[in-house]
Amino acid sequence: MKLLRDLFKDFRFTLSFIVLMIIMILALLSFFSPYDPTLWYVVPRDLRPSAEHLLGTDSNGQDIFWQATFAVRNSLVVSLISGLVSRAIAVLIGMIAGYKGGSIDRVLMFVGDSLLVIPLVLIFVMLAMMVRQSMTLVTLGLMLAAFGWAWDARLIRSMVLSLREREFTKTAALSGTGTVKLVLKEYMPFTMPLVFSTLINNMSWAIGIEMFLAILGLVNLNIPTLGTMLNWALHYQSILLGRWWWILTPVLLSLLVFIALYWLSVSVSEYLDPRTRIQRVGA
Amino acid sequence: MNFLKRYLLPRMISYFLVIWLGITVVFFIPRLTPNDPVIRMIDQMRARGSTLEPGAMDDIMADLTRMYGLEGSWIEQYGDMWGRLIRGDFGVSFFQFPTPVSQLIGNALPWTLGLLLSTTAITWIFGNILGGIAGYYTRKRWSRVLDTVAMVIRPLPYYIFAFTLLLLFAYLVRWFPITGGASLGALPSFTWEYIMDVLWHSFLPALSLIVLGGVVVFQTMKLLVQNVNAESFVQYAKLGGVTEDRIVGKYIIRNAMLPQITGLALSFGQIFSGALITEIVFGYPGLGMLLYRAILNGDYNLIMGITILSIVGITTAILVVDLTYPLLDPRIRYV
Amino acid sequence: MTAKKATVLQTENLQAFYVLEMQGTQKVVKAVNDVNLQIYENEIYGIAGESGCGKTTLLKTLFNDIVPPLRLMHGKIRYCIDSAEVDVTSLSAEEKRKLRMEFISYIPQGSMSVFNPVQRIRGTFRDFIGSHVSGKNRAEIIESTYQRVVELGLPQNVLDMYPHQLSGGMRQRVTIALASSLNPRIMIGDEPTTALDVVVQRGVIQMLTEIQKSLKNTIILVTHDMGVHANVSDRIGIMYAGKIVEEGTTEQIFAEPAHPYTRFLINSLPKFGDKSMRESVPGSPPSLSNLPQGCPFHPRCPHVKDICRQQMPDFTQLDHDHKVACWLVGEQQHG
Amino acid sequence: MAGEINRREFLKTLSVGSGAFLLGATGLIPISESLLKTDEAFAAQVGTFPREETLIARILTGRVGTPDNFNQWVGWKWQDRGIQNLADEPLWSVDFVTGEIINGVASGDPTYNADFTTLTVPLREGVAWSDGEPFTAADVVYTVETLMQYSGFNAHSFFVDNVESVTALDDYTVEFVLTQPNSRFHTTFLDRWGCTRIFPKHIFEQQEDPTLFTFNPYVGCGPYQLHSFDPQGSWTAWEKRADWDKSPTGIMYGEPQPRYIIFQYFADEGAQILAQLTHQLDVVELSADGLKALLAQADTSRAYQPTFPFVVNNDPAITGIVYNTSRPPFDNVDVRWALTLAIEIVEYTSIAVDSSGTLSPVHIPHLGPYPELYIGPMQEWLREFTIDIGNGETFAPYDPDAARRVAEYARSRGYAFPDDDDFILRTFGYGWYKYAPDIAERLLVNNGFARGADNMWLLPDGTPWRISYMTGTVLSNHDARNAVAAVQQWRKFGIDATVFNTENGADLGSVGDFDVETVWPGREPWGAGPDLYRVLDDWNSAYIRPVGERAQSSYHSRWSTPTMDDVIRRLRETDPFDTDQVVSIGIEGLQEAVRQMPSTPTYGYIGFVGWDETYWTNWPGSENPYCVPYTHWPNFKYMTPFLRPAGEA
Repeated sequence: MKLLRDLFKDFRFTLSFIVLMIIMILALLSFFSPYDPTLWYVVPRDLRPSAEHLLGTDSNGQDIFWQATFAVRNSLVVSLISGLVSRAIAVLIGMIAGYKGGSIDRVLMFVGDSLLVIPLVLIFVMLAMMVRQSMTLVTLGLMLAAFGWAWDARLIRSMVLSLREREFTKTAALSGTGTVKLVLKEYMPFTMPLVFSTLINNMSWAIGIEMFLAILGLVNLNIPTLGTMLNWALHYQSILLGRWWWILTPVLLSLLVFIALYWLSVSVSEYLDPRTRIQRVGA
Repeated sequence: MNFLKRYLLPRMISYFLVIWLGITVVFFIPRLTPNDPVIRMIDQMRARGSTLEPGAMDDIMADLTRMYGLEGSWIEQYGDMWGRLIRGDFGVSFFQFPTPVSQLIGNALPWTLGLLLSTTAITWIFGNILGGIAGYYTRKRWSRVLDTVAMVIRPLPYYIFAFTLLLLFAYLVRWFPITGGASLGALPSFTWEYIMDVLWHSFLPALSLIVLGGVVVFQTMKLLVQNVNAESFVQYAKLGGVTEDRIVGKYIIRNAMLPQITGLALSFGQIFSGALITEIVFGYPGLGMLLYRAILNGDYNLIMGITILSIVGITTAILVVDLTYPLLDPRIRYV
Repeated sequence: MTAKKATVLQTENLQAFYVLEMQGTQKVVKAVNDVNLQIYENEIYGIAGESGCGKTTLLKTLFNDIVPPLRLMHGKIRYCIDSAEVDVTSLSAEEKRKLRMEFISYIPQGSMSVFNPVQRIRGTFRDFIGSHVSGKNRAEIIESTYQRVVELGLPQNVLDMYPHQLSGGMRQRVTIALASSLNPRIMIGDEPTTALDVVVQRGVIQMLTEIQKSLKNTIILVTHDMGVHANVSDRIGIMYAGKIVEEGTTEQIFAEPAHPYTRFLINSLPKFGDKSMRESVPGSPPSLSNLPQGCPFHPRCPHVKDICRQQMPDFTQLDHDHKVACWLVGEQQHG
Repeated sequence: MAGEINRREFLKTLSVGSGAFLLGATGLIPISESLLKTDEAFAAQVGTFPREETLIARILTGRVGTPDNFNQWVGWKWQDRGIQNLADEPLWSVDFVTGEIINGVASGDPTYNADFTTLTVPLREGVAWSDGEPFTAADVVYTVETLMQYSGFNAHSFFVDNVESVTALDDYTVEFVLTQPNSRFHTTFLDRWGCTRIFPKHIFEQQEDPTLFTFNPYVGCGPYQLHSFDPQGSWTAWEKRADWDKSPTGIMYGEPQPRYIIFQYFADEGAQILAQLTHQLDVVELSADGLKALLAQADTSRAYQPTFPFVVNNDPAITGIVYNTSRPPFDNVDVRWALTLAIEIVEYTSIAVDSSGTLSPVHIPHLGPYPELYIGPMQEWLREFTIDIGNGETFAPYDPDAARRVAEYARSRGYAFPDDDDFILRTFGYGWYKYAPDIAERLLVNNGFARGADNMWLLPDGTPWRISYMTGTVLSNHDARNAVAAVQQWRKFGIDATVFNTENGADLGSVGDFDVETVWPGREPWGAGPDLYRVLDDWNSAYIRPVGERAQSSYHSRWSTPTMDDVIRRLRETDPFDTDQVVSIGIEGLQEAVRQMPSTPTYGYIGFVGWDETYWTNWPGSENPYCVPYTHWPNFKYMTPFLRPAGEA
């Protein structure tokens, strides 16, 4: 509780927390949507925002507000799957590589490097072709996770490398603490800020890549996400037709999600990193 | 020499291994997708009305398979490919048959390099300078405003940002052209007019990349400088009355730049896969669209040609960083 | 006892608070609260107290390094420069900078990151000294400093080493050598021995006292380690919750500690032949942003009385040079 | 502290930074109207071309991948960059607006002998290649012989399979002797967006390997010659020939008007619209909403039709839904009919193309001569046609009022258009099938289907019925539009249908790995000629391959019947120029396709063409359809003599 109270002293945390809560509520609202998001022409088309349709309606005859609740939910699901799974891989690989060193380290970093060198467009287009109809939110999230860990595993590895040099590792190792226990107990707390801030970066990255793939038409366009909403709005020339309520909804929502995630990461990692924390509290 | 044997040699071996693995993956992955280059060509010709009567289709497919060098097992094709690659021959493009892949890449590469080298450099320089200043004078009002602006711009979807630029500066205010890398009728030449024309056309694409890329560099650099500024050696230097120019130049910038140099090297390495959405929105020539079309058309040789550039580019960038980093940062040893 | 010494640094009712703006509400951390110090030439003045009592902030203030969010709320800091009293808080930034190293220098903890990690030690010397002397002098002074480094028992090649290659003790010695290089009248040491093991500690203390003897200047030494104070300091000020609660010569403080807090501090020292557990101060220091009313020590004080909870006691002069702020003492004195 | 920002600052920057930025872009467009008039001078000079003498159109097929290679006989060479539409003259082409054949370098129809084993082709006199050499029968003979000699040519196998010998009877007559009877052999030379074209003997005979020849600069018989091209393939410029009167276009229609014609590449529809709004692009082809946006913003642009539905709705291709009849349950004709009857066509075309499509109940589009030759005469049969719905009951699925219902719905949406029968039949078609979910239900129940607990359909084996509708990734294309419309209709009917967007449609379709897709339910019939041989022949059982192997036919439905085979055989034995006979057999073929519904035809392909009238006028709009309205069609060259510079008017 004290932790939360301290965090809430930071304006950015408070604001991003509030924004994220609103986003969460939006996402949860989707469960109460009066409309099936995959059905078209359930409301009159191209209506401006009104009391009846808070954010207006689109050219597919869908209510933009309710559509947006699904979009936000699905985008968060994709980014969370991508973020959490890739963090798990990154932490595991980074720690093993950093702690074990030697040839295990070389092999793991070699695999990671190899993933980094192939152009992402190629990978994702090809994977989209391979998974075909099974392109669900989960597969998309896993796909993104499979390619989102390499760089962060490197970061965690170098952190573990420097931790390994520190006194307590030697002490712990001499006193016979097991490897797993040592890694979990001694290293985990130090890498948490890094894991947390890369988690949020990875989530933003996942939302961004999803949008990129959606604009190219490579994800399942039936499932509303921030990316597919944007793609439909673009394909219906809503900018040039002046249907600002349609195009701005996914844009502003993603803007909010990104900013909230970014501030959350800055503020929490500052809090978790004692050095900057002292600086912030000033004691 | 110990350095050579203990560090450089394994490092070079892993360098070539990564390249080998990358190329192998790029060889097999397209073949694992349903993408069939022969069907792609037939579909293109059929959809576009060439003479392909159904009765002759078996023969045509056989002809195309032979011309594309797709006879035989994957292993045989894989061997053939290495045979060609070692001779420096990327083969011919399927979809742009019989144009050699090297020629297609050669055509597009100058545009991609011209646009992306300059924008990457400008992005990096301006992002770092502004981020550095904003990170040092973090209390100043303008620094906070700049930070907020960066935070708002950063998450804008690139497509929206680019198209809005086009709308604003090529339509509402007609300062820049709407599409293309050069004016209609302008042929490449080393004349002042042509160069100005190309620069004029590249302005909006470059701007879109610089602004959206710049805010990332800006934010990173700002954070780095803030962190370095809080380091005890900087505080100590201040307490030692070291002049500000020395503190900024030798203490803060030098230390904050280290990770940024890695970033720069990696961005240079990534240039070779092009900037797809930029090329789509601004109709700008380059490798991105070439690669994307190649992927969609199952143009194996062309995919391979472009990705080899990309793989070698990034791997070399990582290698250069690994080799030079210890020179820049004495704490890092060659391990 | 002794003849009146010349004052080199003096503070008057010094109050320096951290003022933090948080969402419209103000948070005030009273780190230095009404401190009166008079520090003489050619002495070692020790400041003792637990961590979080405002020692470091007091050092900063004495060093005239008051930057936001730290604010000088009240009081004055005077240096006696060439027998003239100067109110240093009103000096310009450049004047302040010039005073550092030349008149008053700072000895940080020789931690891992106290030196610029990408620079050899020689470079640090050149930056620090070069920021204060220019022209022909500079080379000579730098050269003579290098000489002193060797005289002080550091290996010759230390100058060509990088910070991470130095041991903790070596780093600490380098900071001391650096601090003394321009023969300042005051040297301020911020826990210079804390991170070192006992053997190295002794060497560093020896080095400090030797320098002080040869330069005949003043050292203000902050450490929570009463053992170090016992060995080094001429006079000691005990600090608690932003205030000096007792001050006296080393003999006075150790022989007849008057404040219960001082007694705790002294009792926490290991004694020869005493195997019993060291006694530490019960409880924890109060938050400087939320001080209890009355004497700030009262929640931890075993002899607490009603008045302690209501009013902060004034100083009581116990002896020449020895004063204390405690109701217990006041009572005894005043009946 | 560090990096902290107070709330007001944040909100201010947020609103200025993003809100104004984007809102400004979308909301301020109308303001541009005033700006638009201020800088005419800007567009007056484009590169080195005088704008008022230049026509600029968009390359339909994208950035030219082989900018310096014009050898269109090998591989794919972006022939719509001006090769087929300006520089080349085929033997024949077809005007799909009228269905008439236009003679190019031929001077009349070919003549077959009685058993279709030889044909003679008369050639036009007075035609010269763009380098001045005369065009003669030797060029035709040389072209065919060369194509047969090198296997690298696309048409190599076809000619080897079909041609015994080719000889020049004189300078202007060519005789083909065929290896087997083939009454449609000449159609390989009939240009309907592609055909076998003739190359100049005097140039190609100098090449060691003509398949590797780049043929730069292009030499053809068309009225334009290559001026210059962008090495990046983003534009190709053509210049009117000085001796344009030696091209068939000039001989037939007079002098082409634009001095320069440039084909330019645009990757993004938005940029394309902006280019026309700034008068930098005379011809655009957009999506439905793109055209709406263009017409809303520009007062100098016009569409094909002056009123709703604005679009070019007379394209020779029909769009619709293709079932994979090799995969259950789509092998069952009842299922295919049930899916068809589950569609409410009014909603369907509204979803797909905002009601602007022209319906067709049969597998050819409603355009040119077809209403008169086929769809009109078939009305009676369609009305009487019934399907068996079990228990000895039948159902007549045809709805002759469907088009009228679509028209009424469009009017209710606020669109204004003439209210006469003629216009409505021409614009919305004659009729389509009834919306009969009850009948569809019966058909399915008869075949063992049932509704599950959630009212969703189950397959006869009791598992949920899922349909994956395969289509492309560009949402504005007609394949995707048909897909979303059908899926919406079927979902409403209780089938768990989803759209599967993929770039692999052609590959998966070819090997039969899909449920339902949209390419074309029927093939484009040689540009709307009376002869449906090309439409029907792709249903030939000889072309069907097992699932997993690449299909021979361009149809992915893998469907045929003995009746259809018989129709195809009889059509093959009929003289293609005997219109009455060809049509009566063709009708039999269309009837068989309707009975079996291997694919459901919906509406004809729609082109969303926008023409800018700032520099050029007299475009072939619906009020004056003197020519095929597309600049990417080979017939574009026949449009050029009729265009008028705007300054003249």
